[in-house]
Amino acid sequence: MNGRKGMVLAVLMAIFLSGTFAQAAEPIKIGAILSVTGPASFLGGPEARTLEMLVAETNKKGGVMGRQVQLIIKDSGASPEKAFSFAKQLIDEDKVFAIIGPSTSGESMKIKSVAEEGKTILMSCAAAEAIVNPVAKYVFKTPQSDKDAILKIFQQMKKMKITKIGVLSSNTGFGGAGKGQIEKLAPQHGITIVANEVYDKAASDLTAEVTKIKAANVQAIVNWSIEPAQAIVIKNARQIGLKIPIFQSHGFGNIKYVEAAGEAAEGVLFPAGRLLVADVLPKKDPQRELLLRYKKDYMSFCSGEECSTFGGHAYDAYIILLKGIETAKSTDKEAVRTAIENLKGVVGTGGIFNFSPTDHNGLGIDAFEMLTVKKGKFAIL
Amino acid sequence: MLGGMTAVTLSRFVPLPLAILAAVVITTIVGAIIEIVFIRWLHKPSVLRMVIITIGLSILIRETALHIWGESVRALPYFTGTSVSSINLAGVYISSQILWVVGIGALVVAALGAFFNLTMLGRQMRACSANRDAARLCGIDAGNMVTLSFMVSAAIGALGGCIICPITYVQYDSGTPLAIKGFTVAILGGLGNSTAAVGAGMILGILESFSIWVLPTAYKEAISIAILLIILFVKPSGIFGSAEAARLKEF
Amino acid sequence: MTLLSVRGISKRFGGLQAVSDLSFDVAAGSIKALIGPNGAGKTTIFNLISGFLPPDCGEIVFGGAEIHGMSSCEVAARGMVRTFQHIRLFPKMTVLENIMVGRHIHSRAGFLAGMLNLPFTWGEERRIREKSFEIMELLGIGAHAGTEAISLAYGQQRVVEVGRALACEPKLLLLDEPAAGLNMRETNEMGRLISRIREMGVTVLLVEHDMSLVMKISDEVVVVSYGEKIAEDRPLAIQKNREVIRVYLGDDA
Amino acid sequence: MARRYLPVAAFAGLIVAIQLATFFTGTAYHLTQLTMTAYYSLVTVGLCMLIGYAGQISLGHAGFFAIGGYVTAFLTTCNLKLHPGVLVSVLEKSGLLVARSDAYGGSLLTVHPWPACGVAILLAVVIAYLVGGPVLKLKGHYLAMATLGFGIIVYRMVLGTEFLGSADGISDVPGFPLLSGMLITGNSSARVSNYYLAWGLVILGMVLLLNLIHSRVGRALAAVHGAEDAAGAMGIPTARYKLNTFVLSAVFAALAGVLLTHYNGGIGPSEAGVMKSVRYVAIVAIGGMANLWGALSMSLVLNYLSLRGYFGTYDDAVFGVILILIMLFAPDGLLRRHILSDLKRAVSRNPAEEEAS
Repeated sequence: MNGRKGMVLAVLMAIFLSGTFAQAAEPIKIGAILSVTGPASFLGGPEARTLEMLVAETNKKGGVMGRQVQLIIKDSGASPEKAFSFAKQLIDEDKVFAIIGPSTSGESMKIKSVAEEGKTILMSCAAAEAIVNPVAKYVFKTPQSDKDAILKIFQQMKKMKITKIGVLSSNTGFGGAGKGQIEKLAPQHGITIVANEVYDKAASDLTAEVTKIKAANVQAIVNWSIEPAQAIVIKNARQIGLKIPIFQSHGFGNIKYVEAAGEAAEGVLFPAGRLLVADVLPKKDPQRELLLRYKKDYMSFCSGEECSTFGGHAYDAYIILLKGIETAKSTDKEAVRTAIENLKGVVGTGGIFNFSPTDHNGLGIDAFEMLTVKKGKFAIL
Repeated sequence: MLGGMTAVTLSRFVPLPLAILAAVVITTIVGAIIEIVFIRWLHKPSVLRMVIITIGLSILIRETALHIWGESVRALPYFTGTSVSSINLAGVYISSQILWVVGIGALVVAALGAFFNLTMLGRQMRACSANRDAARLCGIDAGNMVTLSFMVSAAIGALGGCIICPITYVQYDSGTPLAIKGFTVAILGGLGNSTAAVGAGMILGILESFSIWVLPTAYKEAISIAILLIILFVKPSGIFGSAEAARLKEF
Repeated sequence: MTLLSVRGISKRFGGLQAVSDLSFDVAAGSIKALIGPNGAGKTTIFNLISGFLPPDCGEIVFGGAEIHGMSSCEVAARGMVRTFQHIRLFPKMTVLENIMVGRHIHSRAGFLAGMLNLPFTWGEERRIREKSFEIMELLGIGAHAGTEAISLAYGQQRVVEVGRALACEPKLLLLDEPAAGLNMRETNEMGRLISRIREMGVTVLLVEHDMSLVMKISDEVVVVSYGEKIAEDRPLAIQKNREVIRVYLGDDA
Repeated sequence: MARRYLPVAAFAGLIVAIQLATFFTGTAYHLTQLTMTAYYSLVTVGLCMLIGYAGQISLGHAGFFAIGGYVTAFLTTCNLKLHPGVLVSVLEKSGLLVARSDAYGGSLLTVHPWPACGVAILLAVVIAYLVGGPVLKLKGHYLAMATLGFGIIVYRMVLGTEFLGSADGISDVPGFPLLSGMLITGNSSARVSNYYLAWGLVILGMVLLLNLIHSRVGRALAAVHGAEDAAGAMGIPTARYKLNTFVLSAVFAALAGVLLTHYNGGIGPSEAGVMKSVRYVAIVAIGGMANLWGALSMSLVLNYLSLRGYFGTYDDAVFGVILILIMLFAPDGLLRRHILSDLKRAVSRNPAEEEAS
């Protein structure tokens, strides 16, 4: 009996020891839970490719603190139950240093508590405010907040003297969160919502919806979605002869939607990070250099594919992590977490990040620039 | 979906009409290959088996498309005019592409009708659907007929994908909802009746569009399914079909 | 005493009048045969009586209660059980299991009792099994208890089907062409079996083509042609009935 | 009797062996996915009962899973403090509500998981009866499409309903307290107990279903499956039996939905998706349609591999391919009953051939 116990102990010791010995040479493991396939693949696809690109770059340069980075990408297909399973797996089994992702708010919300329990840094690439509010110790997010985007739109509306608006949103987390924030913030800015429509994220024709809005006699339309439907909204609106300004969310930041909407996209207004207009940014803009580099690198890495803001979220998540490691000068999860929480002035694709213990997003309204579409290209208003 | 995607890819290299034609041909061939590889050699497969195989195939095609074309959304240019130009018909604004869709749809229905009623091949195909064994006794190769029907439906599907995708765009997973809607319409009109199917399609479209005035828009897609269920419960032969015809197709 | 009374039932399929205004009675304890040329509507009549099809009009009274419009299982629960012209044994089940299914209406364990394996079901199962073996012994198929039913010879499959129906302990047994596909010896055995069933107190109504069998065992015969009754009498009288002869042999006879 | 329960005992032994193996190799983290697998297996065996034994296909069982999961998730996270009223105070006095605080210090008043679970199952039963009645009258591809349609409607409803979280689903679902002070939760500390609990439930479910199959009802179902008209002629109420089996399998699915939602701490619309339903059917098909043990073992293997991400971005494709291959080459399933005899025959033939050559 004693002998057997001893043997088990010895085996366990061996496992433990081999673990610690290997530590020095072992790579830093970073997990990523992204919806590369499934309904949110337009987010997860660019994110995964961006991370692969960045990790290859880091490793070519000799890694971080002398250690290589090992990226473990898990495709969740936007299913929360898989995200849950993968988060557990990455934390308990792979013992990753941090997790980047998930791509969608629903998944992020579900593994928020898993990251907390596992004391592992989670850098969410999803936008919902609820991910960092209430603040969870280990959970950060890189996309700009809906709230700031809406405030930016309202500032613009004030300039254009718009007070009556119609709101369209898709039935996704993104759409729902945006709609909620608009409803909450509009009265504070003297704006009335006279029409409010929710449509299916897979909708292929929204003529009925825009007709309803037209009937409500509004001064502008605000559409909040990240799906292809946002191109359909503007097309259908123009087709029924609606000529009022159309505001889109920062989710419009993909040139493909402009291409898809064709001529109808001309003059659409939307707040977005500066990635989309990197080449026309003033020379002294602090983000310009990084943005141009990301654009170029991504295009060469993905054989000609344009980068999108979504990939940018993963880009930011990764560089913030590395910055955290460099600042903390260690790969101790706790130390890095504290370091990230106190990072200031990190230049990313989404803006300049200033974290604090009460702000795990680090971006403000100045992360947005009001953009429009001119001749099929994004331009600063 | 396959048709639309192929057309989009090809339209980069060749002019639009040629690209669409090529896409239809390619999809037709794919349809034939699928039938020959997966269906033809099965000996008297049960309906359940066929249904499950078809579902498996649709998943497979979708996933293959994902890995070929990626997740991004594509669209063909408008055949005439642009996305904002529209034609004013008595105060109603209609995109020119809609007219293309309606026009080509009518043409296809007319062509199908002519095919089934006027050509020998069409009549043979109808004979097979009514009674496979009897048709075989009359010297009709039922296997070839099934392949042919797969090809025809694949071709029409591809053509539909091409003409609709300037409006709705096409993505790797845009096929499945359309398939279900298509099945609903086919049941509604009575299986094997293309003219009634068009009528049923219009009814369904109108019901769906009007539903958003009563129900939240997000439920719009559920409406067509609910209609499908109700039709199945109440009158499985379809609103335009006769009970006798349905009994012939009992499996 | 009349066990089954059919009063003026009709059934129309589209343009075809399959059964029109048909009436006859079956006396308790008798064997009655229903005959007629091919396509006369005999199986349709069986389907109407046994609840597989609802009649368009008319009444069917069984054991004093109106049963037209009831489903086949309700009719069976009242003690009228049928067999099929084309043998419908349960595939992938042994002879014993097939016959045990026949005990369904005489047992009561439901979904919950079955899942929980409640003690009362044990005794019930045992009784079902005993009764089934009893019936198999009676029919002389006890040796095949563990054989898959549909792997038996055709004649034995017929016996199993009759056994399955007997397991229901019916008051009235409807046999749809019990001798179809059987050879001479098997047909004779089937005849003896039917007579024995009657001796057990079960009333029998059968559809049959084999005239010698019908004439040998039945007490009374009903002849139908094109869905109408043209004669109802004792076998000997039927054999001499001009109308019947005309229907069977054509106008020349 | 012994023959019926011997595999159950063997399976229970396997479950214990797996746990011990993970314990001694220090790989207890496998238990998380295995626990999730257990709940999915519950759906699978219920569906196997319906497809294999009652002969009715359902392509909408993820709908029932989602009904269970969403109802319990909604009831146990909806903060009733924000909606005070007579009903709420009555419920509170009757002890059906529970006051708790969430992970970030906010205080909540929600429905207790037990009554929530009860409501979820009850709702699933009611919906199954309402849907099953007319649906099960259909046959062949009509039945397949109707059940598929039901699944899509549920999917669309949860996706389009704001209080169910739309595309985000519902998060922060609390653990499910059992009588013994055990908690159904995904926390690593409760990993082993949850593993045994989940598989214990599966084994219980298997025993119930095996009993049913070998009972009078099971025999009647087999009869209905084999020759429906003859079964009716034997006095078996075929429609009611099919409906009851449908409801039974819906209860299995809903219960799995409830418990997995508490385990995961949330649920999203993907659980209601068509792919999920197809996946359950695929597993039953590989398992051999009318083979509970086949369905269970295939569910164990495939769900586990899928949840661990072995199939990568080919996850859905894998199940699609499996479905096609099974239906093409082995419509009776891989694990059909005579596989052993097939193997024996193959083995006994081989030496003979070798000798001959």
